[in-house]
Amino acid sequence: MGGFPILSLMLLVPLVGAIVCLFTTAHAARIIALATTLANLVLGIILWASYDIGGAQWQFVESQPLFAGFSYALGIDGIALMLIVLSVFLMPICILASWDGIRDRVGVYMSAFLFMELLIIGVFAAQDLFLFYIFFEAGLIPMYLIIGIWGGDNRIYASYKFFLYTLLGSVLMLIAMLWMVNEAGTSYIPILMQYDFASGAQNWLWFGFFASFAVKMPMWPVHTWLPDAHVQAPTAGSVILAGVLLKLGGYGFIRFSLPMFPDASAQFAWLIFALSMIAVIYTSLVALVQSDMKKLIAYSSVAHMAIVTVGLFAFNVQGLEGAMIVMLSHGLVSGALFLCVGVIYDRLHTREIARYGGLAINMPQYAIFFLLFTMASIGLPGTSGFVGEFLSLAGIYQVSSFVTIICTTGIILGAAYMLYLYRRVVFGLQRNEDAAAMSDLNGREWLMLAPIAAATLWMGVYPESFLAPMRQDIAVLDARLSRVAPEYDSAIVIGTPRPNAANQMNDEHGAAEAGEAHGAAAVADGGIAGEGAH
Amino acid sequence: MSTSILIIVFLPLLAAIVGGLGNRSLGNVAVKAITTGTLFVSCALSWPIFLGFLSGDYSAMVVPVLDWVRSGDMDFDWALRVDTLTAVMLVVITTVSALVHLYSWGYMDEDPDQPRFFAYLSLFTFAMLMLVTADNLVQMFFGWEGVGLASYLLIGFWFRKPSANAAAMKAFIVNRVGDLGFMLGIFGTFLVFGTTSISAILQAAPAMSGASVGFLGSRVMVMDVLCILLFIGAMGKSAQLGLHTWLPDAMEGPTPVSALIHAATMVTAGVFMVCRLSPMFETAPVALAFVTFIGAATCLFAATVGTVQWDIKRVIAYSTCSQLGYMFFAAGVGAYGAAMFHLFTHAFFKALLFLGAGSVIHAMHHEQDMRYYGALRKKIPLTFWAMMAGTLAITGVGIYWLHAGFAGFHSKDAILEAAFGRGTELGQFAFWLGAFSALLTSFYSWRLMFLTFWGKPRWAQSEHIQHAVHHGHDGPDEANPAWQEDAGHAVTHDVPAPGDMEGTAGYHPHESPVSMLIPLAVLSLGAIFAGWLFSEAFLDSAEFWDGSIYYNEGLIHAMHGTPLWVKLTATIVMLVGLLIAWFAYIRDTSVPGKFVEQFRLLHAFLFNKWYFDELYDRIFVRPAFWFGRKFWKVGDEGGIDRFGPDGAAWLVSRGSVGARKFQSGYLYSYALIMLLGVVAAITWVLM
Amino acid sequence: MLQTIAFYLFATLVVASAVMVIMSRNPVHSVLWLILSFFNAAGLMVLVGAEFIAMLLVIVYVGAVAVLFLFVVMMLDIDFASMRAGFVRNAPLGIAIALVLLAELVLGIGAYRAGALILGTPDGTAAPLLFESNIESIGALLYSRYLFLFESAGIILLVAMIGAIVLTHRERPAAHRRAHQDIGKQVRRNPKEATFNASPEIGKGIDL
Amino acid sequence: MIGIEHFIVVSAILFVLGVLGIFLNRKNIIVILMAIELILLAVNINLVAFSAFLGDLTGQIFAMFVLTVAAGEAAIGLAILVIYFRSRGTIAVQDANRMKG
Amino acid sequence: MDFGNYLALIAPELLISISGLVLLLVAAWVGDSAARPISILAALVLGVACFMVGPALFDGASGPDTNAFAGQFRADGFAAFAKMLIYLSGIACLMIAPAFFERLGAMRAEYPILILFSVLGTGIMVSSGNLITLYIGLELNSLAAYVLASFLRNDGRSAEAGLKYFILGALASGILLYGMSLVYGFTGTTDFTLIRAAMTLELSTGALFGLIFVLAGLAFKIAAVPFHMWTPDVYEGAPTPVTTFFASAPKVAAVALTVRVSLDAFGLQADAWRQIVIFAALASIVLGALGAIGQDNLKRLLAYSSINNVGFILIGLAAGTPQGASAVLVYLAIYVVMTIGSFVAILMLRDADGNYVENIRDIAGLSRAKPLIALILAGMMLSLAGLPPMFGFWGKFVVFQAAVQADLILLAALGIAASVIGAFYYLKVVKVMFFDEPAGVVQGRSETGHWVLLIGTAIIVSPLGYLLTIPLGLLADRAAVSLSLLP
Repeated sequence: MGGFPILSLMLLVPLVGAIVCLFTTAHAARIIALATTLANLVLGIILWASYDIGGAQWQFVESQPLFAGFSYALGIDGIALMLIVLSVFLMPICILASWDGIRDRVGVYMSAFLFMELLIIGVFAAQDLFLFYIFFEAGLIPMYLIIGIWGGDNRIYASYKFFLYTLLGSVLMLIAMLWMVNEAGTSYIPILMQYDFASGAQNWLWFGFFASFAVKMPMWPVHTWLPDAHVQAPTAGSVILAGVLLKLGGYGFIRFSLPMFPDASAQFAWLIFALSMIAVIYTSLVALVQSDMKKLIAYSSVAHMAIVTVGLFAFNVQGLEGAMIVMLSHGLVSGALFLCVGVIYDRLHTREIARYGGLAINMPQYAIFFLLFTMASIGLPGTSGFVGEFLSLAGIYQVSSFVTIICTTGIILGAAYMLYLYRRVVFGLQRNEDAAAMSDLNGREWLMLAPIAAATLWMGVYPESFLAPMRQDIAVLDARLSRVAPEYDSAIVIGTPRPNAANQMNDEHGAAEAGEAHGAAAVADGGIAGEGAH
Repeated sequence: MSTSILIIVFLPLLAAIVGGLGNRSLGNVAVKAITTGTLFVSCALSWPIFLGFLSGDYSAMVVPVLDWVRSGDMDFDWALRVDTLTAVMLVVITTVSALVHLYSWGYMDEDPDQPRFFAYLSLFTFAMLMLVTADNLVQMFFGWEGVGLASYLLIGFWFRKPSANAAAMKAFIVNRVGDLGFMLGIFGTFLVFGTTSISAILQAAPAMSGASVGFLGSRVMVMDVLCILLFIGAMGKSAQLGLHTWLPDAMEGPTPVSALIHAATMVTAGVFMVCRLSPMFETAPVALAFVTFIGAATCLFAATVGTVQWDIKRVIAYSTCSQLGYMFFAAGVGAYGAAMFHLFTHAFFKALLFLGAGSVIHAMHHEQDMRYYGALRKKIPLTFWAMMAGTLAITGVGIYWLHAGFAGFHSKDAILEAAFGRGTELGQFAFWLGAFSALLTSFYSWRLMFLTFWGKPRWAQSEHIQHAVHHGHDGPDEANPAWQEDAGHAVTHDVPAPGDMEGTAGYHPHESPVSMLIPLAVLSLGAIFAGWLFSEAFLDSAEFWDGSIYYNEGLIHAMHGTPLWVKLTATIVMLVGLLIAWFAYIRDTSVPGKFVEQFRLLHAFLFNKWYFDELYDRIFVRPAFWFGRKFWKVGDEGGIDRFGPDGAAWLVSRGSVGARKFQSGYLYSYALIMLLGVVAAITWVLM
Repeated sequence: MLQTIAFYLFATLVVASAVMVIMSRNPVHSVLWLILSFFNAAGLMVLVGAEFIAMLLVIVYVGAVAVLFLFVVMMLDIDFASMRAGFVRNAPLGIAIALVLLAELVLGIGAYRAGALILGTPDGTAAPLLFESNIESIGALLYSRYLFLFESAGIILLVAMIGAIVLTHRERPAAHRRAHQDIGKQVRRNPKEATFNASPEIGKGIDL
Repeated sequence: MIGIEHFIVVSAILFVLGVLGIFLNRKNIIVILMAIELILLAVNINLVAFSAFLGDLTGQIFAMFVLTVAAGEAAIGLAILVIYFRSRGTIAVQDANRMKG
Repeated sequence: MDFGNYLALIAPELLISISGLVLLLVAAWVGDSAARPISILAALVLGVACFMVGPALFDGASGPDTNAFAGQFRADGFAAFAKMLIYLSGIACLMIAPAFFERLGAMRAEYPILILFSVLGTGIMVSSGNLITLYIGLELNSLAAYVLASFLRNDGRSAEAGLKYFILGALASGILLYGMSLVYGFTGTTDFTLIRAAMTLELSTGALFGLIFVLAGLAFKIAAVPFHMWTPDVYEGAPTPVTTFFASAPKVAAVALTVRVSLDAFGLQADAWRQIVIFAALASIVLGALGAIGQDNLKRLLAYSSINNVGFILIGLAAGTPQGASAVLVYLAIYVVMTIGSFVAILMLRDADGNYVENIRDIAGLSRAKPLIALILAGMMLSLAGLPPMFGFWGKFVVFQAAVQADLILLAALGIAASVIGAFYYLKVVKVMFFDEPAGVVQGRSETGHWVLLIGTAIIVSPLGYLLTIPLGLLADRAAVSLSLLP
């Protein structure tokens, strides 16, 4: 691709689309939005295809000292690449999901989504600290509008909560950024990623960033905005929120907190672990008792994101790669689950689980998709969810078996709440006439769900496609972290190997030389047995 | 061989996909034909492999399929490993699966969702095959979870039925508890060995037998902890004591499913895993002791519960649970060959029993309660003879001196001998529990036979039968099908006295169609001959196993050297059990009632499955929901939100009200505040 | 000595009348007290030798501002009887704070260092006393160095004038007709037509 | 000669009185305007005194400007007072709180 | 003394005052019917004045050459920067006024003249190099402002606004003057440079008091807590174009003046005032935000918003560095644009009877009735809240950057955290316009001039504004350097 500014183009396309959408009719806006997002998807695929795996760490670099003090610098590594691909992949699906459901001010809606796409890509592609911040922060606005205008009954509360919660988190990051830039003399992220800040300073810088990313992620106990935002947001809003916006937090950790403040990260890993462990148990149990489908899935997102954080702070390759795959997978799967909710919400206009039931009877295709995504969500091997969770947890096991056990209970609880949901919605008898009369998926909904399903399976069966671009970057990060990697409690001490197998029975003496505690009895009994044999 | 193994494994997947997606567009017959056909192809390809290993023509090989995950040092691929152990499992799986597919043609004939059912069955088969051909632990886990999924789907196949859904969920979640252990075990092995490849692990395991590792803050022997973690996985899948609660409930699924998954194949995956990793387990004495203990305890527990159940499938389910216990303690004492052999024979006779039971149920219009059976010997003779073969096999009928008997005779005797011959206290313990369980096995198996096929007809009180009679319909009713009815009958603790009505209520049980009878016949052959044919190879042949399991030469010798009374124990207890059953259910049918009267507490304890479900409900399920609600309402809404965002909002709004009050509109207060500011500033600088 | 007596006299009076300005219930009295206060302040200024400013104070304040006040007080049709000079609710607080301020001012810069007050040293170039007389010196400075400010002050007065007119001037259509102001006619008037000299005898008036 | 501190004290007292006049008064805006004049008077005393003691005329010139501005201020203040009275019919301070909060 | 040079330096002031006088004559002669042409002419005059300060601005003029009248007047880059903003906002206020007053039947020819003189006063303020100049400029501006505030003389609220403004303003200038007198007495001079020199030594208590009083007086002008109390009432009561003016030109002048006084005259005593400024900054941010929440009147809300924004400006001042001064200027520039844009947007909202809409409830659902205005107003609000990608973020950004560079990290952190409270009420406006059901109050068309201003400000406030960051930063840096700061 040489010097072709493909990243800028990917920013430009939705920008143009967004502006055009503002001034067109509803129908035209839909088509323009779809076309724009599809165009960006194509660009994303080109980007992926032309990404040189194993090549330079930063590719498609563009740099222009546009603003005073910082520059318009774009460029991606494998990590950003995958997240960009995820974003552009989900966007057309979001547009499709809003096709019929949004009737009011369609142009503005589509425009908001396209702006969102622009900002998300910008976040992942930004190579300048402040450029990143601008994109990062600006994402709040379209989401605020999406929740506030097209949301549910309690949308005002949810939109405010979403906005102010995340804003409060991220402003502190700005101060940390300012200090860093002042200290390091550059706002260029790749350089900052190699810069060694004094460890005293790292601590509070780390917290500045942590405040932002923990809210975005969201980590317990700053997760409470998420259920509200999800419940109130329109379907596509939830999809993009769960699918991409939550990933900003994880991306932040992996791009900023870990490489820039390795010492502080190591020092506060316990904090992350503690919060994540609480999150897994706590939010999973909360998810179990929800009666609102979206809320349930929202809480499950918190639990899944906790797996991401433990993976990231495991400080080893498996943990990091696992966390990335969990993020990608969760982007697909929770997005798809929200779409699944949206499909029936569009028909019945309620998210109450109790209003549904027996959908497998009248919506068998829907049931299959829903099942697939449910299974992916609970990490069934062969789906994307498994690969990520497995790697993450394998990574963290190398640090602490305790954390692993607690976090792995997530797979039990996850199964419990997701299957409970599935059982109440899809299985059982048809309790309501109107729910029983709902029609199965139409073509548009197929177009939404099928690609995600395919991607989910692809990622589960052959995750190499997704891991390969990130490998080198993760390795670099791992190398940087290796010097501060915490002392792990599950260290092995090699002892003298046992001479015999446990059940070895020494035939010649007719005695069993077992390593068991009660060896004497074994010898005696073995003696008898031996005599019998001869 | 590499081609055929690929075909064996992936053909069922293909069939499942075609059948599942084609579903209604392809039509029932097409889907059934495709899935069954492919399974027979797989089966046909499996036997030559098994025989090849039996004859020593083949040796172990690995067929790579696709890269899977490469993450740093962690590296595992999709690959199919074939060795003796796998070959044994291959024939078991494909044979039983093929037969069950065939059987289902008849059994599920009137079900509206047949394509889905057959697709699920094929999917299950694929997953099970992936499990047994796994070259690394993760792929094994894939198969492990895959069969779990299929099991979930099949148990909940009649998804309109709440109990089926509940059972399906329970199966999945309880299995997940085991999987937690399995996953931790995999993580641990990766940590210790730096690989998940089974062969590499087994090779490196002995060197690690003295190593210790930190685990939950304490230092433990690394191999013990790994093996116990992995075994917890096996406990879940194989329904061992503690994680067994899902298996009886799983009988909510259609009977062919019970035969295939919950008797012959999936539940034995745990045994397979322990055997597969036997060299590793051999480095972990504590873990093996644990395995032995759990196996023996399960064996006894399930057998005791099995003696008092009324549901024909539940009896067999507990029987399965119990037999799995045998396999585990066999493995625990080092007799992996015996464990595998019992697995092998058990697959045939337990599948036979389930399918036979299915045939009975089919004949009795989906009535499963044995209290409403009786005198079916003449009505469905072929089924009766098949069941008889199965019962003879499970109870281990055989003659020691002739070295001939039904399948269970060979395998169960070998296990008991191994336990005794192992010579440890734990081995003795296992032996005695096993022997007592064998007695109980004999008792409940014959009880089942007697209640079902002998005595007088007691059909009249069955709602299912009445339903069939009143609607003049002999099969499952489309309009009001069986799966919509709650199977709950008023539980009475004795055999109902026959004859308020005529006993038959005018119902005429009919023999099952030929598609169901063929599998019964084939499996009967297996139940009769499998032990006799293969005992030599499984039990005594190191060449046969070819290193695929840990072969304990010394133990084999010790087994052969056990005293005669040990060798005869199984036969004796079988006869005792048979006699008691005959006495209680043929000779004097009032005995059970009196027994229950006498030992009400014991009966209730057994009948309620040792109260495991109630216990779990109290300590896991209800607290989970309670905590969930508390965390939600008190934690999130009452705590975090109240003091976090809502609290801040409240504070801000109070502040806002304050600020507005402050702005009183009066000039003098404005002036005063300005003055205040000046004074404050001056005071500040003066200080 | 005399100077000291004069100072204390003026100082006492200026403070006392200032107190009366704010304490009086009748605004007219307040104005009168204000005038007294200004007179005494002018006296204080004379004491330090700023005669011009002192006179200016009398002329501007007493002659213009105070009269303006009186004018407005009279013009506004206010019932002063109903207007009790009530104090505000938190007067004690206000008084306390004011006293604190006073204490700080006095102690901080006044009495605290009485006699040893450190004043800045005037830069000789800033505002030299060019002439003997106060007024001459001021004039010289005002029209040279402070020319710009002087002109600006003129504009301030202009703005004040515009403002006062803009705000208070009301066009009364009726009055307008009755007594139309002809600016041209007014401008055209010359002294010869408008005035004449008369020297009446004592005890006799003039016939107009 | 009288010490400078005496003048400062007088001026401080006047200043504080002026301030007091502003916020102690509840009924009459005119008095507030007069209080402002008191403050300016205090300033002027200060300026003149400093000027004299420093031997620097700047202070007196400053005082002159203050005087000028004070006159203008008084004019505008009274004008505003007049229109306020016209529109409200009162000059009580406590009534001037139509806008608050 | 070279008066020729001096006249060149005060050329903009000369132009404005002479034009003001001429236009006053025209007004007196022609009467109120000439109000509109006079407004246009006045705007032209200010436009020319912009060109006149241009060179000083772009060259970043500094040094003795820029001093006129013995240092009383400084035509340096800093002043030029502020004047440019002042003149531009003056033009804006002249553009929006005629339509407003004509609709109320209160357009007077004196309005543009008063604006001109007020602008003249603000110009003198920012150019002052001497306490007396400062006072003269400030009073010239203030007197005109008092009149302007009560310009709608038949409107009770307008009169009350004027009254409150006047009394509190007079009190504030009394405080300021008292402080000046002390400073004069204890340093012996009124010249900033000399005061600075005199303050190198240990500070006498009197001078310290003087400093505090002077800053307090200036704090009133910039509406910093606790001298902010007049702002909401005056902003609400004054006619909207006048409010716009108050929020822009005098604010710029007062801030610039404060910066000059603090950093130039009192620059060496930064330790004495920094704590107070920090307190005022944080208090302004918090109190401004708190006060704004729950306001129904849009103008009042914007008044609190201006208090809030002043807090951020003071953070830049607290830094006490050239970067800080530069940040303050950048912030001011952006703030002026945002505030003018917001007020213009409000001025464009009228109900069916042609009355101006001020209540926030009346703009409910504005995004349907007037989508473009709603969008722009929303953009202004988000920009005022300092949210990227709006240009308002840049202002906060540079201010916090300066604070962090001056090691005031805690201040920056507190300030930015408090800004979240502010975001709450800005969001409320957005919420009302976009989320609520339409109230159907706003109707009618708007004048072209308003649209021009609105779109112009909107473009600057939009992310396109970032294109200005380099020139703006450059100019602000030069301007800040031209303050005679010691290195």
